Amino acid sequence: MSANATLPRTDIAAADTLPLARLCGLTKRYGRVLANDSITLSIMPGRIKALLGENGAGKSTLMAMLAGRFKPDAGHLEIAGERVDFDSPRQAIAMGIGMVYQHFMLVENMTVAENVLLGQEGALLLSPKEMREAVGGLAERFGLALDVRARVGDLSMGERQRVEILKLLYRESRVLIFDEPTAVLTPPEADALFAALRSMSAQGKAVVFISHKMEEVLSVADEIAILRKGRIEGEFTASEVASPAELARRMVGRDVVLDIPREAVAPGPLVLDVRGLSGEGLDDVSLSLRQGEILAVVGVAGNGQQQLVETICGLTRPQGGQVELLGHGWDEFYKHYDWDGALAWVPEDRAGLATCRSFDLTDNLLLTTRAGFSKGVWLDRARAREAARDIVREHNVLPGRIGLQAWQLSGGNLQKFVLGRELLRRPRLLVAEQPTQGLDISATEAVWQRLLEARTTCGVLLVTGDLSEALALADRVAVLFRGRVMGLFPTGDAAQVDQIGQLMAGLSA
Amino acid sequence: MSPELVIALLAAAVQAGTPILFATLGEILSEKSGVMNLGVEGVMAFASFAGFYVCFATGSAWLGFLAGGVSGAFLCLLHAVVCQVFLGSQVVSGLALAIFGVGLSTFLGTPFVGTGTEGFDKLSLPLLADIPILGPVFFRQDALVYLCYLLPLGLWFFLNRTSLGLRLRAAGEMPAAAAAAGLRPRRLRVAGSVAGGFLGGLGGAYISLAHMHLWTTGLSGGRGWVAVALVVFAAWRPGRAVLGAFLFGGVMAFQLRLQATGTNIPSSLLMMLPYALTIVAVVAPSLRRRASRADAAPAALGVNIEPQD
Amino acid sequence: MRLAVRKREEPLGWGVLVVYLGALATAMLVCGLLLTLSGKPGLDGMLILFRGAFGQGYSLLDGLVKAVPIFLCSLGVALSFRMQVWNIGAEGQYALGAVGATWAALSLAGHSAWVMMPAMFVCALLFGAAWGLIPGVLRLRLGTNEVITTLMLNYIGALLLEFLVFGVWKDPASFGFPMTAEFGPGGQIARIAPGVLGKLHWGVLACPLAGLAYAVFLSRTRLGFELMACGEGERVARYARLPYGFLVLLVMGLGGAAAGLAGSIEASATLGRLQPTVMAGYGYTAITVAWLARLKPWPIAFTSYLLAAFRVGVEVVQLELQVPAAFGSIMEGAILLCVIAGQFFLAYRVGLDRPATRAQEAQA
Amino acid sequence: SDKAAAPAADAPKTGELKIGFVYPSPVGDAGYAWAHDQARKALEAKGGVKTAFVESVKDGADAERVIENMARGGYDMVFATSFGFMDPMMKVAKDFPNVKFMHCSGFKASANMSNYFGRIYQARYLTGMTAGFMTKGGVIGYVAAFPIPEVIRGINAFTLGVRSVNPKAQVRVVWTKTWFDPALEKDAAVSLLDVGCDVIAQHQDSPGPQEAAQERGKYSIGYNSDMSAFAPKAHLTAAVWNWTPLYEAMMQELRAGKWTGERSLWWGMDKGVVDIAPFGAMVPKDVQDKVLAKKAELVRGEDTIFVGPIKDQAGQVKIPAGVKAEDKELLGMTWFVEGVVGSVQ
Ligand SMILES: Nc1ncnc2c1ncn2[C@@H]1O[C@H](COP(=O)(O)OP(=O)(O)OP(=O)(O)O)[C@@H](O)[C@H]1O
Ligand SMILES: Nc1ncnc2c1ncn2[C@@H]1O[C@H](COP(=O)(O)OP(=O)(O)OP(=O)(O)O)[C@@H](O)[C@H]1O
Ligand SMILES: [Mg+2]
Ligand SMILES: [Mg+2]
Repeated sequence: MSANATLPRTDIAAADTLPLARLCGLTKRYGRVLANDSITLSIMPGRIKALLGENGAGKSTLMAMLAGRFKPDAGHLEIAGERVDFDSPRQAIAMGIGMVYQHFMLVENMTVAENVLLGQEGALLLSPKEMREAVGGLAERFGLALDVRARVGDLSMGERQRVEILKLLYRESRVLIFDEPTAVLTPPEADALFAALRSMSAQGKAVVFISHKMEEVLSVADEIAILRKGRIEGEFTASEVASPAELARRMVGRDVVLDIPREAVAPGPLVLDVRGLSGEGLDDVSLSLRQGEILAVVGVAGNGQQQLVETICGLTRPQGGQVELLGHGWDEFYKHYDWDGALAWVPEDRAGLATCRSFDLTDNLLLTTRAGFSKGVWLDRARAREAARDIVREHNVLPGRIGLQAWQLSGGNLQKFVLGRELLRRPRLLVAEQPTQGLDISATEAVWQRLLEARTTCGVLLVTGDLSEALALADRVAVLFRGRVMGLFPTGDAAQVDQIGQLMAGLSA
Repeated sequence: MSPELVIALLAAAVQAGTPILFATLGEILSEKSGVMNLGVEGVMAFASFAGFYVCFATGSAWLGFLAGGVSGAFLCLLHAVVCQVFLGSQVVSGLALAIFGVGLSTFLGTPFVGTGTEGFDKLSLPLLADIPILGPVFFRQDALVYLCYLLPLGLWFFLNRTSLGLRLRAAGEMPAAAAAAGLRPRRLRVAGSVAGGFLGGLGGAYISLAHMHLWTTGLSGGRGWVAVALVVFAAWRPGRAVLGAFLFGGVMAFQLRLQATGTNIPSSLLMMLPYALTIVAVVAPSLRRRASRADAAPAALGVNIEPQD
Repeated sequence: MRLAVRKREEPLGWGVLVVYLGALATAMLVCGLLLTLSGKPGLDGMLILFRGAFGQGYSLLDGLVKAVPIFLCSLGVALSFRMQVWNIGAEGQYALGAVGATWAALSLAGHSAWVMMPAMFVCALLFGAAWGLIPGVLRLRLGTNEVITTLMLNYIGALLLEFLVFGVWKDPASFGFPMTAEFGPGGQIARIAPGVLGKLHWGVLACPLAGLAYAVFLSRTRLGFELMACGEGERVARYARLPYGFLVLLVMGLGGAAAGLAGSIEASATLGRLQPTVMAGYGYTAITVAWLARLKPWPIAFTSYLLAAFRVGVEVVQLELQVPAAFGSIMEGAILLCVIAGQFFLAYRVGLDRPATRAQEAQA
Repeated sequence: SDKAAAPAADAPKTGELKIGFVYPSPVGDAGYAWAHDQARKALEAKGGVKTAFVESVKDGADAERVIENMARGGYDMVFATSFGFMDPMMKVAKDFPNVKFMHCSGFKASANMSNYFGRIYQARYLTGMTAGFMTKGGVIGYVAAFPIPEVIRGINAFTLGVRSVNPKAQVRVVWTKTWFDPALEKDAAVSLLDVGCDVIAQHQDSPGPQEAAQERGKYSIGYNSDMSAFAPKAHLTAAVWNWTPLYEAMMQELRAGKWTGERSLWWGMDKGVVDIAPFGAMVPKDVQDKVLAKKAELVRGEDTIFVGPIKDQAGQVKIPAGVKAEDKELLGMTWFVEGVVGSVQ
């Protein structure tokens, strides 16, 4: 798509209604990076606007300025036609702007009620009972099921998001901003969120949401704005777009293959055999995986996926039942654990678990492969640097310098690096958890491609909450609910596949 | 030991525990807001001088007590500026504060060594003082001890039942969340640290105005360090701080009385008692169960707030 | 336009020196003012301080001797801080090291240095390590907070030393004073060249050795790498199959051993016997040094020396200007506070933020 | 001594003398270092002497460095006032033969180093007599710092004094393991009062114990200096130091070129180095008279305090009847006399 094919419209506000909020020429730079370049955008009441763009396009930055978290270098904001300058989120909140950040801004060690009321307590003295009643009543009114006494740290991601939404509702925000709200949600949770978004916009609130998922953008949004490299690339109504593929093309500027051809690979030997695994929140889980195969474990987060992965990956010893890895019993396998040619694990938390924030890429490479780069007690960093350079080149990890520290990489690039590192270990069993969460579409495409390629030499256990990902990649799907396998079937079985949503909710077919 | 001696022992424990309790509660407040302050010793030392001096100069014990608090708050403001504005390491800044405060109190206080003041005298509470056992132990103390009985309750109430307390805890648990909720975590932390310093300062002033009635150098005598340790022991709960402070004071008083009644145990070994017991007290609960999550340190304790942009 | 604070992407290079000197100058200014206020010549005071600390050959050597225990203890705690294990028990481990060395020296009294020295060092290392391992084990097994256990063990260690010195180990010839018998020539670390190098003793060699071992261990060995990775948290350690528990014990043990070594050198080289005054608070100073130096070996060496030299210099200020000893504490506190605040400028860039758009950029 | 005979006296000194003092604790503490510093100030006031001091010096390397710095700095004489400074001073003395060294409370000496101390136990004996007269219950408390001979000797002399007038009385000892922690010392005194003591004596540098006694309406005996200001109602008397005579004598020797090393100067009440403070108003005249009578003996140089028979805590005779304990024995005293209750460690 060339720039003059569709004229980029920077503002599609209807002329007759006053926007709730207007961003006028907002500019923000981080050192040498121009994150936002004089962006102008109108946010209309009663409409849902989707903000689309690749990783690093500047979406989060833009919204953070609207929410008062950052100050723009140039440009200003208008709320209800009046020019405003926010010094802190406090003013933005007072002006009716609320934001749910990608990484939830919740105090895990406090209750739901406390989190919702934080900063909005009203009186000097707090009455826990009144707090619970206020928040509980609000939750009920908007149909957000929540235990207001619960500690936020004990809640699932979906529930936490409901807490965030409650915060906005409690503050009576008129502009609601969501940064990648569905990245951590399972399909049923996402559907519930969309219902909530629609009902809020029906009440005349303006909703802005950022997403990397084309389908959901098309199904929810009224209007779509695309950001690329800090500038508005185009803005249009959802009805103007025919298909997710077209939307992806408009966003990336080239064709993106959403349907990756998946050719069957001849099944090899059994690499994983779980029989009757119980305990630690699991209940008689049995599944097996062969080389050449991708098995997707789907389910709402918190239904035993973590326990399953931790058992398979050797963190917790199986209590009941058996786990066989590459033909060895669990104890034997982990007694003779080898970094190479055995098992590799791409965990969900790439920034906090799979990598060390302040390590450079070489050291992050060594994190799981150090056994392969040591001579006796010594570490061979020179060779590790070479290997890291290879990964960066092969997997197109940007910005391509291995001296960078992990925190300086975007999520997508970090994920590509982690995947490259784990594949360097030539695993015969690869466990990948939510491998494309929060990744933009081209990064997702790259990761998917890698996982499919990996099949030829190993079996892949894909743990994901994203059904489309499971269906696009997996040969078979296992649905997990409350630690039990509700169904295990090939993705070709259309009848069963239709039931997945129900299975995930615990309704047996 | 005779019953009278036990009662005397408990009464001594209450008095010895009081300054430690003030300081421990102050440190809890500070740490709840996310600011670790290892400089309590310096705060107490400096405040013990300031408290004495103002009492000496004005003749008002209460003014002196207040001045102790204010001077503690002032030192902690220094700490807060170094850590919250200049993002210095809280550990080093705290240690520096300890050195600085003790030095300053000695430096300024040397000319006044040996000067006495009025201070606070014992004040038996009518009726309460006559209750058997409890009366002599708890209600024949000075006014500040009674204040100290109320303080843990007050602190608990403040942290859990007031909006400012809630905000303060948020700043200690997750400053980013507090900021997103429109609060100013940096200011909250400065406030928490300064308020904590105020309480620590009260503890210091207690020593020069109520425990002793005179000024000499070295009054704090290591009690600030004990307070820092007791915060962990107390699992950041005001109620358990009471237990810790009085227990520590009690063991100290106990070993002195054991010596006074005549014993052959070398004093070095007796002196180990309070410290060994503190370890036992920390270890014992974990023998039974893993510490609950509510007992954990504030999540962002000691972690400075990075500038946003 | 307004003040903007931004994290530095690249290290500051030579600017580091400017920042540290600036911080030092600020602290000196404050102290000079304080001196002036108390009626002493402020500027002279600062000059005397520097002359006392660095002015003569022997003051340099004195600082060096004093830096030895600080440096060793500091390396020990820095190692555990690297993996977020808060060992603040160097003081107690130092005491136990001195006790261990003394035990060996008293048991082997009269043997040659070839027998005594190795035995003393081994005992010091073992005793110190054991004292460090107690909190390590408690933390691993029972999840006990090591801050409180190490702090309490400091007191207990010092009292244990006192117990021995006031009791069973008291030298009958000491007229009842709390001190052991002299270790004898075999148990005393000799001075290198008394005429030329003053009080500098062979124990100073432990510093480059330990420092080198520390640096090489962390930057070149696999275990050292694993240790630093553990510093990112227990979760990462589990994911990467790092030997977390072993490393906790290792750092506590090694840290204790380093502090123990310091204790034995101090007892053997500067006192020649054990007495309670061997406890001089080096274990606490070490924590400050480790943090100021951001846990890096060269800066630790430099900072230990600076702090030691500074204390030597303050004595001269005391002698010449008759300021109270407390003035030294005030200065030390002020310097620390200024340097910590100054470190801010190492990590962040402060400048005036000028809005710039692409349009302006194009013009440029 | 195996060394050559004491060196010949130097030539007389003219001009201003430069004298250095090394203290183990801050001078501000109204205690031990303070007492030395009073004498230093007296020297300075008399003129012809320029003094300087370094306080809070630790034993070992620190002390050696400080003393050495003074020697290098052209000081004529250095006084080191803590036992722990003995070995460091010996080392420095060897390297600086032209400087005179005086060490307090130790036993080593060399050609240019002598040691000195004061017989404070004489004063303690007198205060013990006072306490023995004044106690009603016969139980006296003693707050003590460290179990070292100096302190033990003081407790023993005190107890002997108590028992010389009140043979059934006992002295209970509590160790604080600190020279200076006012609050802890006060707590220790309170613990003694709790077990029935009605007079509190102390070998501590702070007036904490005095306060405790006054608060409880009991009596107290001070140390180092007249502590009556801290507890006017309780303070019976105190064992006090007065170093001025000794230091002035040294200055004279120095000026006259008569100072020599290899000496042990252990001065007592006869030379005015130790004394007792004026009695409080509550001490009856006859008690005062009896104590002063004993003091007169001591001032005359008749010291019979440690003359046997003296038994230890277990009742065994340690000093046989009629025998006077030698100074060496007193310097290394590690046992309690009969009548003391408490551990000697
Ligand atoms: N705190 C920061 N410091 C420096 N650069 C930053 C910072 N935050 C963002 N950037 C840079 O600003 C640009 C825009 O980042 P932003 O987070 O707004 O992107 P995004 O569109 O939200 O990306 P994603 O889809 O990954 O969430 C990126 O190039 C990024 O590198
Ligand atoms: N303090 C910072 N300094 C420099 N760059 C930063 C900083 N913080 C974030 N960035 C950059 O901002 C970009 C996006 O940051 P952000 O935290 O939004 O990532 P993310 O949203 O988690 O990524 P993803 O959405 O891909 O998971 C990254 O490219 C990162 O390099
Ligand atoms: Mg983003
Ligand atoms: Mg993102």
